[in-house]
Amino acid sequence: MSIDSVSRAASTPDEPLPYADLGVSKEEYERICTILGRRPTSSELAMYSVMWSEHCSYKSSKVHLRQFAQKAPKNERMLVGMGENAGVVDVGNGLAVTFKIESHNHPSYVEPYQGAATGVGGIVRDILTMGARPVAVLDPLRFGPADASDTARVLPGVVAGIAGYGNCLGLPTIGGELVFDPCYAGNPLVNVLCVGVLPADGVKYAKATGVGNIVLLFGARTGGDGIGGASVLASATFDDEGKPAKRPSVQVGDPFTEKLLIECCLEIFAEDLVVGIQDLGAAGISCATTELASAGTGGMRVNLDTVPLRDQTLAPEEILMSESQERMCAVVEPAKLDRFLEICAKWGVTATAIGEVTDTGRLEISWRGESIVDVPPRTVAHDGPVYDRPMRRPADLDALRADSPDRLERPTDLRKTLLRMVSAPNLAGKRWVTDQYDRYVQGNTVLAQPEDSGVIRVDEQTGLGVAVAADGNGRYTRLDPYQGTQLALAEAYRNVAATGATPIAVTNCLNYGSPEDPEVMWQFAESVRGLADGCQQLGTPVTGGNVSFYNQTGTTPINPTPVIGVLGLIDDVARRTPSEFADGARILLLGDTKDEFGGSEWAWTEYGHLGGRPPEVDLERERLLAQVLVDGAKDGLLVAAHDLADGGLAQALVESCLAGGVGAQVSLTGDAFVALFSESAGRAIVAVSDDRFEQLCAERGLLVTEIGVATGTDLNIDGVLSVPLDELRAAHETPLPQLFD
Amino acid sequence: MARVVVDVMLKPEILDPQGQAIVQALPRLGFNGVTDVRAGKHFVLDFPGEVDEKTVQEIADTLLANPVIEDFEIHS
Amino acid sequence: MARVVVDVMLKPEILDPQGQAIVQALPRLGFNGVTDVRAGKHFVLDFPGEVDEKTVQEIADTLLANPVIEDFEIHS
Amino acid sequence: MVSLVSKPKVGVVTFPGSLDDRDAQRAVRAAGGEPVALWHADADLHGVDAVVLPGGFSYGDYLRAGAIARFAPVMGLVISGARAGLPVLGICNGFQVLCEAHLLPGALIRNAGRRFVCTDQWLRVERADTAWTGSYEPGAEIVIPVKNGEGAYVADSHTLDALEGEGRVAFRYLRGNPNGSARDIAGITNETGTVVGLMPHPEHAIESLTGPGADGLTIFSSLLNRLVAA
Ligand SMILES: Nc1ncnc2c1ncn2[C@@H]1O[C@H](COP(=O)(O)OP(=O)(O)O)[C@@H](O)[C@H]1O
Ligand SMILES: [Mg+2]
Repeated sequence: MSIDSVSRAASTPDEPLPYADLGVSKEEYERICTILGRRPTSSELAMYSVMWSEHCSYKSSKVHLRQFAQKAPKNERMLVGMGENAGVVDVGNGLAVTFKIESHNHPSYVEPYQGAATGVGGIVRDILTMGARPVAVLDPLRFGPADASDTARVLPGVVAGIAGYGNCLGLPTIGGELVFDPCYAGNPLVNVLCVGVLPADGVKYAKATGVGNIVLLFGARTGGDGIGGASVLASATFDDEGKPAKRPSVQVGDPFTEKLLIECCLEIFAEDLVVGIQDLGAAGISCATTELASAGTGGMRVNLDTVPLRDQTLAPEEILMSESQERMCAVVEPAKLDRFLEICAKWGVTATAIGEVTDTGRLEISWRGESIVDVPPRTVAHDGPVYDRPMRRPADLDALRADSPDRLERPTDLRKTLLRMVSAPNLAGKRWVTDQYDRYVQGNTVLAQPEDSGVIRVDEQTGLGVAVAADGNGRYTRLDPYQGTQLALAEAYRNVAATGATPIAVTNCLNYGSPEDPEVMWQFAESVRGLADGCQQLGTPVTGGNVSFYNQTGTTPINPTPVIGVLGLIDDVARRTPSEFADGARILLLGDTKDEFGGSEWAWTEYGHLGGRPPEVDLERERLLAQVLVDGAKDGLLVAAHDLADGGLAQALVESCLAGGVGAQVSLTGDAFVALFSESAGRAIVAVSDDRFEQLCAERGLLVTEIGVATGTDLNIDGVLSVPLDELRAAHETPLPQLFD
Repeated sequence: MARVVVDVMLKPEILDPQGQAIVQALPRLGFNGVTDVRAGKHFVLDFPGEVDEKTVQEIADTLLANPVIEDFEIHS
Repeated sequence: MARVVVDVMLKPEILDPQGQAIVQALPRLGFNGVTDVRAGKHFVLDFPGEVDEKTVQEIADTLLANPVIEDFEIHS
Repeated sequence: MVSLVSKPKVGVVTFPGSLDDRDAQRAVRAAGGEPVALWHADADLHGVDAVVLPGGFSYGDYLRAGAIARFAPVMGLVISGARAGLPVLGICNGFQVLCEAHLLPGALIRNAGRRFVCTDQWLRVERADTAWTGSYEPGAEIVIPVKNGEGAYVADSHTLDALEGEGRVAFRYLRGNPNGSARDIAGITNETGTVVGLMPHPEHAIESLTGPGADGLTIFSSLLNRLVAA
């Protein structure tokens, strides 16, 4: 087989290359030819194709995502913003925290266990690359109907994959989501959020600076797995039968190797042995070399023959595109090389010099003595195509909004409604899932699921900690992407505050259908606008995120599903607020309740109805509520707090009673159905032991209503319903085991 | 009674972390000269009467092996 | 190059949850008539030259199988 | 002989893939001891008075949990030390290593439910006179997290009968058996009460801030009380 070298490419300008099969359009191909002044070699085409794919280049989303930076509130804490592997915020005490969400949706549909496992692996390496020790994981998950046979295939595999990988890495899983909706059948959403902690002056960057510095590949060997995954698997629409339209190329994760990589890197960082570092994710070596080079001195020379291979038959194009997991690329000064290699050897990590930094402004890659790549790295990594795609408000949106839930018959027997609601798959207890996750490892988990947010201690001396929550509601976003996205932001923000932490930064994972569908593009643009405006208003900058397009079957997209992650800060984790009621505490409702059922869990569970308008969002009110919750926690005024979201007050009361093992005696004014099941935003319940918190609310102008007291062994709502806790617990906790055991 | 054996192995191009861990451990235990190890699964199925080859094939394909990443072999 | 196979099975008196789960799943998938399933491991070892039977025995006995709960069989 | 001025030194072994090693060190410190990090490749035990084999997935647990770690160089020293009376505690993966190393009988296999389980677990302390349990009340009922995928204790019935007969079951699961362990066994000890292995994680129950309570701390303080008294 002859090598398609640079000189051969120059002398065979008319040789056709299968660019279309690699997902490269004719215009894009011509653009590559213009950049290079000749046709690309097959290796160059491989690199451009993966790097210019939607997944790596954000070509359809870029024009919108800019708003996050443009509208970003000023924030002194932000050490690293969007654009790097993950954003970094200063949390004081010489420490910084980095966090980000990633999706691994399509791979998890094809091979649930490995898809989800490698999803964890990928985001963990992003966090590690920033110089941080990964300290926690959250896993927002969405599947088709709970009783669908394909859900029975996908869900257990996904959960086991996350558990198998995360547990083996020693990362506590402290929260997530579990949502069922027919729109995710064939398009499960597997998003993983990872949090890391690093010294504030220890941020690492993906840059190859310093002529003569050595480029090393370390970690696992390169194999044929996942070839084309980035451009083919990760962004190809599935056909109508729900089978992958293109041949799947599955990656298998090796968490043990990743664990060694983590410890090895942290030791290397501690001794300040790298100039730059980049993880190998989608697009593997193509991505790492071009990104490192273009962010650095500008040039790099790589000898591809030196790459340690698992499969000796790999072609250079395949080596460049391989997505083999558990690999990193570092740039090291020659004087530090020996020590670098010594640490790798200590951890049993294979490390190989594959090239060096140059000042030529070119990335030059050779193979078997021939030059096979000679490109300006920036053109691959950053100057990809940018599309301002056409947008159109969905044709059915007006009809959908006009179909208000007001037409649905409201229940008279609220006891029955309550029991059906708390056992609906979306509201039922999630222990079948979450008991598979190690929540304790590292010994710093202060709160974990089913709490409103996970809380991790980051400084054992002072008790400084962070809280993280991730939320999304595809039904709300379907009805109104702008408002729905702000509701997701508001919910995550509120969840963080409910545990006593001050929200300081935002990450997001935007899961949508095809950007080539103008209606999807409109949903996307509206969501981004909503999030950017919302973050500006709340004063919490977006520090990073991820976009996943092409989540659709045939021409039917999923409900637009932005998942918003919020990071909060808590000075002393001993002051965190749990959600469980304690016997004798008085229960207060914060905020006011309107008759809001559009997109609600009640309309969905009882009638399969999705229509009307989602609840109103008032971010100023959210901000006030959060401040009161945080200040109340700081001053030790709160026994418990729990935010109200899906399923409304009823769900929150049930959860706090079950968590505390105590009943409640509650009396409500007005329409009991609305009071119990409306999903009005900006609300929480708290439990208190004296009246100081009410005074605080009065001072701040936050509406507070005493609704009852935690006591006894029943949930008793005056004149409405009464259910023994045991019955509630059975109704709440048996559905998932019944479905998936 | 009939007994059928189904061996399930990761496809050759798929990474086998377990096999790799074993290969690397062997020299430390003083066993040199093993160049590669692949780890798979071994199922023994008992049938009361005679065995229908096609049924075993189907069982292996749907339940015992994950055809996305694994191959299997049947031995009766 | 020589290839040796080592099959490792839980001893018959040790409960095999994986095998049991498979037996129970089969009828639900429409496969009737499998009375028992035992799940074990299947290792394929490559040696560069010829294989010393005793070495394989030792490898299986010390590393691949835990004699407290498992039996093994070697097939060359 | 432990001097009274210096704190007892408790080694915590880190194998490649160990996860709860730093947690075990923290627990030793909380109980008043001085944790000493031991590396799997170490050729000596740095004069420690006791050793903890922590939880985790040594070598990925890829073959069998603990199977490869058991051959680490440091294990040769731990095994000979244990035979000579050195107190050794194996937690979860460490328990699996102790069984693989034949310092304790039996083995740990895949959970009966075939899933990883992480939950706060009730236990009864069946033996309150080992090196690691001496400060518990006999029969104390405690809560400690379990988190394992291969935590079902198995042994032949002869061995189980012997363990019961000799009173070598140190901890038993109460109010539910999380993994299908034979006779609800959560932890066992050797004949002399110096080597103890258990699946639950006492290092994750040393304070109510980060665990279900502080019931696990007593395991570490039992050891330290014993060492100081010696
Ligand atoms: N897949 C999951 N993994 C881990 N934790 C989860 C998962 N799904 C839900 N949870 C946790 O269960 C609890 C309840 O979830 P949810 O009702 O969505 O919370 P909220 O409405 O407060 O956002 C939360 O603590 C959440 O983090
Ligand atoms: Mg909440």
